[in-house]
Amino acid sequence: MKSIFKNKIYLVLVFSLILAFVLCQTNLVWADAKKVVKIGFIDPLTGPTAAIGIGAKNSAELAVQQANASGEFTYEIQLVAEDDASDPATGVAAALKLCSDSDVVAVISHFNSPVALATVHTFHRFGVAQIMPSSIHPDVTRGNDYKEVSRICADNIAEHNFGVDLVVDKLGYKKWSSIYDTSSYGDNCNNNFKKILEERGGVLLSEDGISVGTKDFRPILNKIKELKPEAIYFGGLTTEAALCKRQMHELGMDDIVFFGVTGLDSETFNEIAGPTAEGTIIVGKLALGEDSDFVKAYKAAGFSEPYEATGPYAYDAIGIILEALKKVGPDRKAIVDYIADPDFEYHGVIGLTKLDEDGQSVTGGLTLKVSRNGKWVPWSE
Amino acid sequence: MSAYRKRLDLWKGDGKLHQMEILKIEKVGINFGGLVALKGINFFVKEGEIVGLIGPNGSGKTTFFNLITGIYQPTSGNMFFNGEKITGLSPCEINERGIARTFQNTRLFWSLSTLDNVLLGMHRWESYSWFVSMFGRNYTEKKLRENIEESITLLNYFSKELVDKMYQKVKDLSQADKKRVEICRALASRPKLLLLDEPSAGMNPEETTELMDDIRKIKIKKPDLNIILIEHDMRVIKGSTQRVIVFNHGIKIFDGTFEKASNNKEVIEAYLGGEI
Amino acid sequence: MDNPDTRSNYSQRLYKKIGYFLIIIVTEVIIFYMFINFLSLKGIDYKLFLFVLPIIAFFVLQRYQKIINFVKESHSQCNSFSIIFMILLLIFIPFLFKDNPYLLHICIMCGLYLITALGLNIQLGSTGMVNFAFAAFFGVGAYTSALLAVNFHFSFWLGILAAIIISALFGLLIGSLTLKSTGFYYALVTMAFQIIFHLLVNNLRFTGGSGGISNIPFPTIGKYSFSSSLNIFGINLPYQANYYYLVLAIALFSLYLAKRLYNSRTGLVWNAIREDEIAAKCQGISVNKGKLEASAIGAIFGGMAGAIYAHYISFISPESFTFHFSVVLICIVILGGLDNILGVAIGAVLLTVIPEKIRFFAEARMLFYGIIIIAVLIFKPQGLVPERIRKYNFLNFKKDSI
Amino acid sequence: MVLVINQVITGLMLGIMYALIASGFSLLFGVLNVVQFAHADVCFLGAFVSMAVMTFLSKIEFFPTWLVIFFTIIFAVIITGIIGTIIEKICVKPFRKSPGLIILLSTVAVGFIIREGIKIFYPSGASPKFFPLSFPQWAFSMGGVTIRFSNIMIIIIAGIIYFLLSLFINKTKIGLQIRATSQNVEAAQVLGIDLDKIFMITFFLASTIGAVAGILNGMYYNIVKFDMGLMGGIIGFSAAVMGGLGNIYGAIIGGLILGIVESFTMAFVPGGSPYKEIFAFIVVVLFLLFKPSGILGKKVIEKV
Repeated sequence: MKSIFKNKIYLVLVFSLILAFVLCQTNLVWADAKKVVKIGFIDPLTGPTAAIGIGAKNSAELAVQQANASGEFTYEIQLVAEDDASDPATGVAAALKLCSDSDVVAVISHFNSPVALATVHTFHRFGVAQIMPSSIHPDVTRGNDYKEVSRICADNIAEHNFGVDLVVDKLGYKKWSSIYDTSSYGDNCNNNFKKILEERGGVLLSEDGISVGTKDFRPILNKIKELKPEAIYFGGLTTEAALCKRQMHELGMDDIVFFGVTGLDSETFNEIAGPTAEGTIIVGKLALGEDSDFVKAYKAAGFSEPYEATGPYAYDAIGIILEALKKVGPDRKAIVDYIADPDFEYHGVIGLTKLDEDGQSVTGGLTLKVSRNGKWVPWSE
Repeated sequence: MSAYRKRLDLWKGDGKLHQMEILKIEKVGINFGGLVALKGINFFVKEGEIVGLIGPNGSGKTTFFNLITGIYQPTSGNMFFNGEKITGLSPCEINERGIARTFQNTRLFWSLSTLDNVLLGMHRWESYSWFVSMFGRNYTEKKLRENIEESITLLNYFSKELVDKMYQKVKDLSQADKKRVEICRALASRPKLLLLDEPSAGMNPEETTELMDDIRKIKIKKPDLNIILIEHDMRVIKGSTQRVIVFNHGIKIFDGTFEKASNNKEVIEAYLGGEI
Repeated sequence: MDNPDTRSNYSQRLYKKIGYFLIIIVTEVIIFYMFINFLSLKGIDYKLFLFVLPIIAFFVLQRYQKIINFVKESHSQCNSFSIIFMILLLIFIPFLFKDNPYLLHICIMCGLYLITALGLNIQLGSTGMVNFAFAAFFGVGAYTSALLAVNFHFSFWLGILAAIIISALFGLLIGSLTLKSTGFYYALVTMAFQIIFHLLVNNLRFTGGSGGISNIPFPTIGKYSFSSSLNIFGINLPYQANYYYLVLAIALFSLYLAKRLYNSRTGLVWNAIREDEIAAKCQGISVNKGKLEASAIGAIFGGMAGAIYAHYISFISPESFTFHFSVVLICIVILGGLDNILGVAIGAVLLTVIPEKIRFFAEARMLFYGIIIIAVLIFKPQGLVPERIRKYNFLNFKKDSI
Repeated sequence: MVLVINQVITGLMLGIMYALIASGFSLLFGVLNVVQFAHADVCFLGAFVSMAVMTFLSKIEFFPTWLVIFFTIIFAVIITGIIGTIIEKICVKPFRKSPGLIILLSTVAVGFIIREGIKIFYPSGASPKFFPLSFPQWAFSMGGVTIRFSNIMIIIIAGIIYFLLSLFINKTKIGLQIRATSQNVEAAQVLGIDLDKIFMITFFLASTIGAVAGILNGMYYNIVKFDMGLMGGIIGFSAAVMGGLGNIYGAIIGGLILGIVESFTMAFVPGGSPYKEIFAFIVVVLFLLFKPSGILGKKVIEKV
C-alpha cells in the first residue's frame, strides 16, 4: 500500500483529477457578444434523398442570412441543421436534441413522411412549432390534433385531385396502368390516385409496386405493353421514374402518356431520361422563373447544389418563423399561437400561404408541368 | 437414453461374446470420388487391449479413425461397438456410446484454457440446458465445481505442472503439453475406447518416453480402457501395445504381435526403406 | 484466510477492505464523471480536458503495473460492492439530466444497444457465427409487440413476452436453415435474411409497409403511464426517466443473464463450437443444439430490446432495421471485444454516444463504422477489452484432490 | 410466348451483370480461399471511376469523342484494378493467417468504406448518377420480340471477357501459377510461386472484370448509385455460391439463373416485383440446404 503513495505518478494522477474537476466546475464562459435565437432544421442531409434535404437546407440558410443582414433583429439568428438520414429514430433523436435546446424557437423539418409521422409527437410534447415544407403524407397534419404542427405544401390528396382534373377529365385518358414504389410515399400516391381515378370514371388495368432503387423496369413494362393502356401513372421519385420513362422508349411505348406528381418534379428527371422525357406530364411544385428574387438570391449566395423542388418552401417556412419572431418575439408558445391563429396569412415565394384548422396549407402552390426539350415547362392549354 | 438402455440389455442378454470384442469392424471400406481409401477392413478390439495401428503414410490409418468416430461414413461394411451397430451414427452419438479420440494435428479449443478444454471433454456426462444455465445458479455452480475437481484429478494423472497451467491458454502450451491436454480431454468423457492418433508427433525422444509412461499410467488407473494407437515411432508401439495391425494402401495386411510383425515380409516391404 | 484470529491481522484486513472501497469509489466516480461530461459535451470545448487528462493518466499508469493491479484487485475482491456502487451511480443519471431529455434519450439508446449487442455477442463472440441479420431479430421483436399493441391492444408487458417468444422462434428458424452452412455461407444466408426481412416489412400490408407503424401506445403500470413525467422526492423528471429506469433494469438483468450463460456449460459449449466444430462433435457435443440455442437466445435479447424500442420511440418503420444497423451492432461487438461482456457494454456505450456527438459529421457515420472495424481488426484484433480466460476461483474447489 | 421471350432477354442481361460480378467472387475465392465481400462495391466503384475519368478527359477537350470513350474505359478498368490490389494490401493481406471470420468482417467494412466514400467524396454522390455512356439505340424486332444493339453488345463483350480470362488462366505462365495456387496453396509455395504476387494479380484481375461489369451495368441501366454494391454484392456472391464457389463457369450459370428468376418474378408473379430479391434468395437458400457445394462445385472433404 505504502509504495503506491510514494509513487510520483500517483501525485500526477491526483493532480490531474483535481485540475479536471476545477476546470469543469469553473464557469469558463467565453461570453457571446450577441444573443442568439436558433431555428431548427431537420431534413435528410445523408441517405437516399439527401439532395433534396441539402437543397432545402441551403434555401433555409439563405433566408436566415438575409434576415441577419437586414438588421431587423436585435439578436443573431442561427439555423441549426440536423440530419434525420430519412430514418425515423434518428429523426426523433434530432428532434429531441433541438427541443432540448431552449434557444431553439421553432423547427423546419422532414422531407420524409415516416420521419414526420414519428416526430410530430415530440414537437407537440415540447410545444415547439414545427413547419413542414415538404412532407406529403396526409396524416402528418390530419392524423393528430396538434396545433404545433403545420405544413405549407399541398398534401398528396390535393396533388392528385389537381392532376387528375387535367389528365382524365380534360385530356380524357381513361385506361391506366400504375407503377409505384413501395415506400410510404409511393404507396400513398398509388392509393390516392386509384381512389380519385375511379371516382372520375377511369380504369386501372394494373398496379405494380417496385422497390426504391429498382433499375430494370423492362419486365414490368413488357407486361404492361400487352395490356395496352392509354397512360401510365408513376407514383414515386425522380430516378426510378426517369429510368422507367427511358426504358418505355426503348420498348417502343412512346405513344403512352406518362404522368406523375410532385415526386417527379426535379430537373434530374429530364437529365436522366434525356430526349425520351418529352411529353411527360406532372403535377409540380411551383415553378420559379429564373428571374424571381429567390432564384437570383440563391444563385448569388453561391451554393453548389441546386435548390431542388423543396427549396422555396423551406425558404418560406423560415420566412413564416421570421415573421412570427418580428410580431411576437422569440418565445416558443407565442410562435405556436401566432401560426395557429385562423387569420394567419403569409405572402412568400410560393404565393399566399393560408392554413386550415389542421395546420394544412390550403393553397400550396401547385403547377401543372410538361417536359419540353429537356425542361419542365408550365402547362398551357 | 434409449441407446444406453439397449446397450445394457445387450450386455445382459449375451454378455460373453461382446465382452470379448468391444469393437468389431466388418468389411469396412470407403472411397472418395473414385479413390479407394480403405477396402474390406476386418478388425476387432478385445476387452482391455491396447492395439497399435501402423502403416506407411497415406495407408488410411487416420481415415480409419475418422470412420470409427463417424466423421466419414463408410461406403460399405458395418461397425459394432459393445455389440451395437454404430455405422451411420454422428460423431456426437458415437462419443456418447463411449469412443473418444485425439487428432493427428492436435485439435484443441485453442483460445480456451487447459481447464476449459478438459471440462468440455466431460460433456457427455453433463446434462445442461440454457435455462438452468441462466436461472439455476446454485445447481450450475455445484455441477461445475464437481467437474473441475474431476478435471484436476485427470490432469494430475499426467503431472502436477499441468494442474498449475490450468488457467493458461492451450495455444501457449508446449507441444507435449498440448498432446497431453488432448488425451486428457478425450479421457474426460470416460470412454470405453480411446483412439490416439500419433500422440508422439512433434515430440523429442525424452517427451516420447514420458508419453509412453503416461499411457501406461492411464492404463493402470483405468484398467478396462481400450486403446487404439496410431504411431510412427516404433518404440512407442513396442513399449505399449499388445497387438499390432498394419495397413497398406487401404488394406489390412497384418494382425498380430509386434515381434511377428517385425519379421513379416509383407510388412517390411510396405515399410521399405523405413526402419522397423 | 489461514490465520484469521489475531487482532492485528483483523485490523489489517479491515484497512485493506476500506482501501479497496475507496479505490472502487474513486475509479467509478471518475469513469462516471467522464461519461456524464462526454454526454453533455457540445462541440469542442474545455471539457475535452476531462477526457484527455484521465486518458493520459491511464496510459502513464500503464507503466506502473502495481497501481493498475491494485485497482483491478480491489474490483475483483469487492465485486459486489463495485457493481452496486455503479448501479447507484447509474440510478442517479436522470436527476443530472432532468433538464435535458435528449441526453437521457442517448442513455436509453445506450441501454437498448447494449441489450441487443449482448445478444449478438452470444452468436458472433461466443459461437463464432457472423450474423448479419441481427437487425432483423431486433425488428422482429419491435414489430411483434408493436403490431400486438396497435391491433389487439396488448399491454406492453404481454407484448414484450410475445416479442421474446416470436423472436426466439425466428432465431430457431434461421438457425435451423443455416445449420449446414458455416463461415462465409452462414454470413451470406444471414445477409440474405436481413434483406428478405427488410423487403417483407417494407412491402407487406399488415406491417404498415414503409410507412411503418405509428402511435404505438406507451407502456403503463396500473394507471401510471410511461408518458407522464416521473416525480421522485418532489423532483420532476422528464418522461424519458421512466424508460431509462426500465431499460436500466432490463439491461442489468440481461448483463446478469449473459454473465451466467458465459460462466456455465452453455457458454463453454458455444466456445467449443467456435473453436473447432469437429473436435467438439468428437467430444459428444451436439453442435446443432448449441448453434440453435445460440440463435434463439441471441434473438431473445435482440427481440426484447426491439420491443422496448418500439414502445419508446412509439413509431417503427423498416428503415430502422436495415443491414446498416446489423453492421453497427457487429462493430460494437468487435470494438468492445468478442465474447467479453464488459467489452460489449463498453463498445455499446461508446458507439452510441460518439456518433451522437459527431452529428455535425453525420454523413460519414457509416464510413466511421467501417473505419473502426478495419482499424480494430488491424491494430487491436482482440477489441478494447480482450477475451479473458475463465477463472473459477470463486467456486472454491479443492485444487489438490487426487 | 412473345412476352416470355422478351422476359428471357431482359433476364439474360441482368444475369450477365450478375455473372460478371459472381466470376470475380469465384476467382478470388478459388485462389485466396477468402470471400471478398467488397467485390461488388469495387465493381460499381469502377463505374464511378469511369465517370470521373470521362469528366476529366472531356474537360481537356483534346481528344475526339470516340477516343475519350476508349480511354475512359481503359483507364477506369486499370484504376479499379489498382484499387483492388490496394484493398488486398490493406485489408486482406494482414489477415491471411487469421481465421476466415476476420477477413469476412474486414472486407464487409471495406465495402462500407467504398460506398460511403463515394457518397461523401464524389460530387453529390448521395443521389443517383446518370451514367454518361450508353449504347446506340438501334434495334430490330421480329414479331414482337425486340432485340436491341445493347443486348447483342453485352453478350459479345461478356463473351470476349470470358474468352480472354480463360486464355489468360489456361495459357499463360501466371495463369498456370494461379491455377496451381487455387489447387493447393502450400504446394504452390513449396514450388517457389510467389504467393504475394499471385494474390495481387488475382485481385487485379478480379477487380478489372468487376470494373467492366460496373461500366456495362451503367451503360445498360443508364444509372449508377453509390449503394448498388450492397445488393449487387449479396446477389453476386449468391450466384457464385449457387454455381459452386471457386468455379467461374458455375458463377456464370448461377448469375444467369438469378437474373432470369428475378425478371420472371417481376413479370409473372402478381405483385411480385418488390419481392424479386426474395425469390432469388429463396433459390439460394434452397441450394445451400440441399446442394451446398453448388451446381458445378466439387464436394470438399474436410481434412481431419
